[in-house]
Amino acid sequence: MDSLTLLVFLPLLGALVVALTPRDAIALQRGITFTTLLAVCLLGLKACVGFDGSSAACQQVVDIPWFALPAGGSTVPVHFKLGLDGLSVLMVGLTALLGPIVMLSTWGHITTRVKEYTIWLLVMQSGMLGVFLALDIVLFYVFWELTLIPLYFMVGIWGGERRLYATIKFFLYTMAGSLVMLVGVILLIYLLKTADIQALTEGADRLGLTRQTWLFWAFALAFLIKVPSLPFHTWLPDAHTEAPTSGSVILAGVLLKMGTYGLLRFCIAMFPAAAIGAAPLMMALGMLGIVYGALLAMAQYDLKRLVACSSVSHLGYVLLGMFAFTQAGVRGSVLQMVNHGLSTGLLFLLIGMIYERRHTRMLDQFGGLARVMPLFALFFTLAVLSSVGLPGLNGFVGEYLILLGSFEPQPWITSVAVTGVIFGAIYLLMATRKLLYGPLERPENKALSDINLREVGLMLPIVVLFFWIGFAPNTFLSRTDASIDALLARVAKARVTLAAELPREPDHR
Amino acid sequence: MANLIFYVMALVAVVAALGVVSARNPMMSILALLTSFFALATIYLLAGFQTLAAVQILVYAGAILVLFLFVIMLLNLADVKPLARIDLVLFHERKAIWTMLVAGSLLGIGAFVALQAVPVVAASAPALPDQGIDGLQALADAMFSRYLLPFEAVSVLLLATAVAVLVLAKRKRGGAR
Amino acid sequence: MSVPPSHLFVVAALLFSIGAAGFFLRRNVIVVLMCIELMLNAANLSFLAASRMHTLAHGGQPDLQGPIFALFVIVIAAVEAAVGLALVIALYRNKQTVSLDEVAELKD
Amino acid sequence: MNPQVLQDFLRPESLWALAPFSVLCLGAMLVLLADILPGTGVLRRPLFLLTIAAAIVCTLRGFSAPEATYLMGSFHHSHALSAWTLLFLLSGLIAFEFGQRYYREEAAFLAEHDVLMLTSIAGMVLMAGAADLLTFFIGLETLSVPLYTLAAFRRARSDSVEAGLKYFMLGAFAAAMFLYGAALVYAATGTISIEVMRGLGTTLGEPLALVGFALIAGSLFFKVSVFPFHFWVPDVYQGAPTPVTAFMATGTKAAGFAFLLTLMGQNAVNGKPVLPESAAWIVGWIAVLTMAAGNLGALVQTDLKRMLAYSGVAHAGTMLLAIAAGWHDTQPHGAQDALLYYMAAYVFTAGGAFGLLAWLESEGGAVTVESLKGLSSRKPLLAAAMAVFMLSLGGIPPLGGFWGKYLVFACAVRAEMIPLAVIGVLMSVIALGYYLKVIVAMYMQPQTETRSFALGSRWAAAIATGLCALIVLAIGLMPNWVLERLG
Amino acid sequence: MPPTQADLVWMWWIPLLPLIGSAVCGILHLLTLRSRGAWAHKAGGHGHGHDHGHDDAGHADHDHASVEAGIGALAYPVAVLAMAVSFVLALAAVVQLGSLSDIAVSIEGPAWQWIDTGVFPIDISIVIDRLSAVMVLIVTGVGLLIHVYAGGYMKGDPGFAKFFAYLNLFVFAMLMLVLSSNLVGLFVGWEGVGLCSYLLIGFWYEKGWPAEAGQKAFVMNRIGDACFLVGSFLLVHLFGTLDLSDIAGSVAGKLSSDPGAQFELLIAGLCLFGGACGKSAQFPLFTWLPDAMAGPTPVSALIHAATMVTAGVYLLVRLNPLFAANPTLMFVIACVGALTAFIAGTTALVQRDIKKVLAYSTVSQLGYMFLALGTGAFASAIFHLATHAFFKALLFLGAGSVIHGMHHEQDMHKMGNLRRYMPQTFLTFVVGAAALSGLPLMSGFFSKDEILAHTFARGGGYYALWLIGIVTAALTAFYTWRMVALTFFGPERFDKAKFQPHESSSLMTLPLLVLAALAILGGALSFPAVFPAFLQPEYMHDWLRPVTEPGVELLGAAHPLPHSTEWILLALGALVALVFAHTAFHRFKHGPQTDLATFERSPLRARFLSEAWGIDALYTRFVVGPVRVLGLVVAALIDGTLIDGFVNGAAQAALSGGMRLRRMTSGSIATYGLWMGAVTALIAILLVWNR
Repeated sequence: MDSLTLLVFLPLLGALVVALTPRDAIALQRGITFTTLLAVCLLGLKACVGFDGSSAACQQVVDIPWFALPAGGSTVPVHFKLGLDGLSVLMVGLTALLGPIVMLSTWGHITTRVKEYTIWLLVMQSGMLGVFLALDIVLFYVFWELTLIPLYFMVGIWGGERRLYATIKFFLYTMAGSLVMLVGVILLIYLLKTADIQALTEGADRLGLTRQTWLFWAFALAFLIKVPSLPFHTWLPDAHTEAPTSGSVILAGVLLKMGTYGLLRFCIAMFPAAAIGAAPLMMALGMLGIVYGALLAMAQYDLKRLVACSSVSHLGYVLLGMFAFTQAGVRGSVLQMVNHGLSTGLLFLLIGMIYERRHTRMLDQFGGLARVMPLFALFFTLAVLSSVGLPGLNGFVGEYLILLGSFEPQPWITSVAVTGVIFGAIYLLMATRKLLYGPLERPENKALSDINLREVGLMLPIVVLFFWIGFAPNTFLSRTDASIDALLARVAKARVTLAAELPREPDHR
Repeated sequence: MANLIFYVMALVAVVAALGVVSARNPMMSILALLTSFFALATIYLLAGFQTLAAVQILVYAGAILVLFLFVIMLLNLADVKPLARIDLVLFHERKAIWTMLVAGSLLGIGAFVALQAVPVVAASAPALPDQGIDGLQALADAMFSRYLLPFEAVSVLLLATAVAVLVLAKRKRGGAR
Repeated sequence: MSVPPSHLFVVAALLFSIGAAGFFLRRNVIVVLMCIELMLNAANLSFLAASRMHTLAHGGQPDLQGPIFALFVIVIAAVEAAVGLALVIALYRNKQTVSLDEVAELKD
Repeated sequence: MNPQVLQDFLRPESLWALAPFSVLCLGAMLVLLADILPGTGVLRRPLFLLTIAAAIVCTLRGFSAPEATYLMGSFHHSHALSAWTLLFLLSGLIAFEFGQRYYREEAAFLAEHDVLMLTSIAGMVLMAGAADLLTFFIGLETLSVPLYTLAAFRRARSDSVEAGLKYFMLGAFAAAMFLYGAALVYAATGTISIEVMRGLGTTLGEPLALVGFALIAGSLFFKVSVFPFHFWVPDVYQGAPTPVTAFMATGTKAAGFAFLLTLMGQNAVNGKPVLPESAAWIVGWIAVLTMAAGNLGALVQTDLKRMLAYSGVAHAGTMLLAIAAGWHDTQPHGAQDALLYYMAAYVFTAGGAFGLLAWLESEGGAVTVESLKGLSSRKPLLAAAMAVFMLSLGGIPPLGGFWGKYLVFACAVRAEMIPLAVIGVLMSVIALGYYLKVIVAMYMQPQTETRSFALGSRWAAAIATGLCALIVLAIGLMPNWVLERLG
Repeated sequence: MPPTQADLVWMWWIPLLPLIGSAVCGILHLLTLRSRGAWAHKAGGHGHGHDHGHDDAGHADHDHASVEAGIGALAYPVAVLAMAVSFVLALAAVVQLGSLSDIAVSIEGPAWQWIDTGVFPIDISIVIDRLSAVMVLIVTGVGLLIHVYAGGYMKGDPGFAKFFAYLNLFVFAMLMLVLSSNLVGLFVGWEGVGLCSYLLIGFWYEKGWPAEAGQKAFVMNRIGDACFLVGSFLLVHLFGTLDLSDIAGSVAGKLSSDPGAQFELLIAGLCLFGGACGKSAQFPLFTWLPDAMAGPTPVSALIHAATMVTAGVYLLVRLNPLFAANPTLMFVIACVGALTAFIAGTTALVQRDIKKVLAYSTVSQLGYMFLALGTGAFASAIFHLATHAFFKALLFLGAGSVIHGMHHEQDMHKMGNLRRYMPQTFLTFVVGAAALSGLPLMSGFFSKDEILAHTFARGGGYYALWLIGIVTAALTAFYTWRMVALTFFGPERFDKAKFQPHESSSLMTLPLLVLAALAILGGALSFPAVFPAFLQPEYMHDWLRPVTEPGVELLGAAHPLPHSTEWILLALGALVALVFAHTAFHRFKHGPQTDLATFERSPLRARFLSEAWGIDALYTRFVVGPVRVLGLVVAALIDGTLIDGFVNGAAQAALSGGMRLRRMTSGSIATYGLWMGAVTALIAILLVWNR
């Protein structure tokens, strides 16, 4: 069994094994899950290391015929087709990496119904890997929706007080988007008579501008909701706030990236002509997201909610960069996806740790923790600095590339977006101050114990990556170069054709 | 002459039908229904369907209506408290107004298409065969060739009906096994 | 007779709509059943009218589809009457009534 | 009778074509016999199963039989017919299995119950295979009369009887409409054979025929429970014994759609719907309205049976969308494939769900969302199965329901009915709203009612539930298992 | 011949050593944490919080000697060593640079390819030319002294090792800032120093307000940084490169090639200038600097006097052609500088906190530097930067020594007559004061007068600026000597019973002496042009000519003043300084009565002055408040009510729709039948209709 297939199915296998364990063999379940995720992590990293960034082609492709769908006279074969390319490689790496970390973090906060939880965790993992690896649009869609259910249960069962509202809102919100996308998928398959993503990407040129635009928006809606971009973001704070720590980490770390990844993989790569038209609007959305999210975050008192709102702001950067259609912009946004995953993920882990000790996240309950939890303070500060984009840490590289890249096409929008740098500093440092600094007054805070070895251990890899990406981003950028160049080449080509003369609407009846 | 009888009978049938709907006492309804069936049978006869006319009398009047009568007697509903006068019903219930609308529109549609679509056959039309359209011979032939399947199916249906009525109406089965 | 076939259809339409009206209006289950019988008869009448029409159109060549169908309809009418009345009995056993107003307990 | 008719009747292929129907009728009589003859009562269940099995075998054999019209154009055998027949049989089987040990005081009438079930299935076969209006009508009645009875099967309970009466009254009304319509169509076209009608072309555009078809459509819409012909559904489903409900929800609907396909959709004979194109959008909008009515209605239900009833209405709407697409679909019998798959998934999903309800409520009273709270901790497997059914009904991949939805909306897209498709998918968002409500109750809320579902030793039900869930998952993962049987 | 990059690898050690030192100190700090933790628990157990940094220090002193005796103390030697070596290396580099024949050349170490933007690679490469040479020497030299001093000042603080980790990290960042050869590298250092200042200002975070001050500093800097970013993007857009020397070199060409670029250049210049304003605490972004005094005094000396705050000056000099290209921009810069100098000067008059006085004076001196930049006297700006680094560091350290001796008392009204208790501090402090107030022949005297002379020479609108400059000089002299008098003369105004002020350890006084020497002799870097040639007048100008040349050319050099005028200006400067220094000293040498009198006579004016013209208040009212309100509005109204209202509203609508449908399901057969009949009829009609 080749590595990618294994990558997708190993977690499911683990889930099956866990399902067979007795209900209360908690240690066993945790052990199995952790080892599985660790194995997946190693496999995934191996695949990413083995990836050759110099070619835009999909690599390590798995292609197994699955079934055939009727599509107007002919039938369209649907394949179980997986592969890595420059757009997905970093995401796969990130997902694989976060798996065991998340599992380690659950030791602290998942104590009831562990069996179900670990099962969902494993299913989640294969769903997410599948989304990033799928090279068949139907397969992609299946995985895309498959990822909803585990999180739905995670939030709904192990979440906070308003978990039901949050989880149903999250599910329906995203579902509405995905279903519109489903119509798009159907139409696309019907028009182009293929479900293979690469073939679709080449074939999509044949569609006229009008059709491209419709399809673009059908897909974009789903992805914008997932990202989430203004004005579809309101599910995120609720979901984040109510989700258990590991849920939030997965949500911030990977799930949101599915949206941005989808925008790259489908909206831009398949419908470049439409994307060019939509670019200013999208960049404006990104800019608004940056500022709006920051303002939102400023008004929060719940630490977790604050970080959740900050996600809206950070993903605004990604949106901004990828629709700049410049080398720097797209590279930046691809890298920024990873950065956000790491830094926000770490923040959520830390918030989880403090919540486990103190059972509150209200900022006014804290202060002066740096005195009693110096290690915690260290990690928290690192996470904050990385997400305010301090040079030398990962955040800076992404943000700088994005802004640099998007200034050329949209100087004004970008100039406004730059203010995000200020706002980010405001709310994150405010949170840091209220949490770590100031007098240590409350007795319950004085009794707090610093983070233990397990917690340090699970955070270390992330911190290492902070510095690695901060100092040697090329290790990661070089993996994405070729694919991004190919993508931009498509856009450029579309620009030329648009400039020349809009192609006549081909008749598809 | 025949035409006159037809129109008279048609009138009788319709009036009787109205009677069925409007009679307060179910017994009256049954009698009205009987009348209208007889009238219809006559019309069938005039239109050239002897067999059908016969069956109409035998089955409908002879079997079905008796069944109704039987049930009414069984449940001695003959003296069931009379329902409110129809006219009152008509003007006091919103349902009644809707009824008029819907039934009226159905009638309208039916009549419209009938008058507008059906070709008027001249009086000098070829005469119908003396034994009528539905000669028994022909009917039987058709029944046992072209319509064999429905015929067989009906037998199954009747079986099912028997069982159904048994299940529904039987008092209590002695000694469940 | 030389009545234009359309007139038979009109009569059928009248019977059908009267039956329908009864179905909508009447509360006594048995009477409603009778109304259904009326509608079935309307159907029968139009079958025969159609058959007669086609026969005339084909120069006296009998068109048997109508009568056959009508025949089956009569059978079915019997069936329905039987089942219906059986249900009425069952209803009466449960509720000592045959008024449809009592048959509206299942609802939102 | 004249010999060549007999010959025609005894031709092997015609015998094979009719085999499932004949087997069912035969089985019905045998069961009845076993009930009457002293001491053979124990044979009831084996006989039933045997009949179904035999019928299934014949049906599978029928897949390979040539597509043709038999018995002088009264019965049309086709590949699709075999598929439909298979569905009818399976839905009957599921209902039967869940019916085991369900009835208490009516236990004496179980033999009759089985007879009625078999005849009803036979009626479905006849409906689906009917090549002329008469055969169809007989089939319709053969299907309905037993169902009326089964709905009222628990004669001692007023709600059951009311359900039966309601179903019967409206059914009879629909039948009358059908007959009147058939008469008008016959008057307009001079034939009752659907194949002949297809050949007629313009004649079908005449008002007489149109009105006739409208009336026929009305009666069919009643059978498949489409807005606003659906009001009986929640009431009857609620009142009827739950296994019967399962049967009605799946089998009857399938039969209705099978004939709708023959009438409106493209079907195997030749790709033209009988109705004019102008019907397409009317049907389409009715479909959308149905989805709305069903989903919104279900959203406010607390009794699970009623909720599922409404959801069934919604699903009927979705399927009707495929019918509406039939006029412009560029895929030869695309609607048929879509509906067959949809139904295949639905038979197991809804069948399983209703069956599960039958199982739960046979212990104590109606099953409400409230009573399900905390089920996952008490009966994890049961809850899991229910969750699978709910998600499949909601059309979440990789469960069977999803592909059904996909195929149906694909029909709409191919027919350029994209607005309808979009409204449709948004409707299914609402649908998820109440499917999730069930899951939320089972998994995310603590138990509130003291009712303990002491589920006796009902192996039949347990196995049926498990199989349904597994099949739903399987045909979701491997849709080709079904798809390949269709084309 | 210039050396190749290969054999200049050692140059990297200049910035890297502090980085390594910082890392080592950091590790040492982590190692001390265990004892810290235990101690914190004990404290928690006791239930009495430790609200003041120095209290901690106190506690640490007696009940936790272990902390400082422990490995934490090793941080000091490590850090100092790192500084010392990198200072030596810097010297070596500068010597090598000076030895090169061609004055234009710079020596550049090998580059590290950092980010590949796909269009052009962004390298981290260090280059030493004559400008960065000056900066490097100041940073490492003064830095070294301050490190030495800090060893004494921070003695016994629980965060001893952490402090040096931060301090070294800062030096690293500062060196990257001045050594980097391109804008991004510069920005890295730029942000890095910002971070370190944030961390160091908030070093005693438990007091609360230091943390807030740090946050304020960081955010204010960030505002500048945002401008910086936009500016740098514009430069990329204009020149397609980020290399500083390339940009500086190609401005003139760009102007001649397309005049249209004029506007974009102006915007870019403004943006970068904005960045500089943030960093160098210019009007209106200077309000963070006084608050930054919350940090330990060595930090104030190093970061907020000698080095970081001068980064803005460095940037402007580095890219001087960009600004020189537009006279208006230059004048704006000059005005901002003058205004800042004046406002800060007036504010310093009434401060009671000794460090606040110094802080405002720093702002004011930075204003001078920007004034110089505005007049195109880039070399003079650097000259003043250097001398200021010397004497202001000296003053801060002196003040630190005083505060240390006074057990963290900073209010001058509570001091007095300290010269008896801490003579060395007194002497050195007076030297620093003399230099600051520009008493003749002190370093400050020459640098300040050079600036004023250049301003005067520009003529036109610059005359007004010159006037402001001279007035500010007067103010400077006044507040400086007020400070000296209040601190070291007059009656003791503290309770001798409680404690005896004591001279600081030699560890702290030694750097004072060195700096004092520099403060006196610093003027030698660039005597006025009128001085005899053997003194090498305007040496700094000649040294920096290769860097400043292009800007000066673009702007056009001011016509040199006649010697007579020069002499007059010099004399005027000296006179003003002496007169006001004298008045101030005599008014305050008997105590703060005059202060109090002023406050009583016109409290409003006093408050207006002491709060820096209420600019901070304006911010609070018109920027901070509104932003916060906006945040709340967005969260509550737009997000909570509008968007979520819509979302939840949809759900509600669905529910109520369902409720409406409920009523249709009445359960009555007849109604159901009616529906069926009606719709069937409707379908029929529709079908017939559009047939």
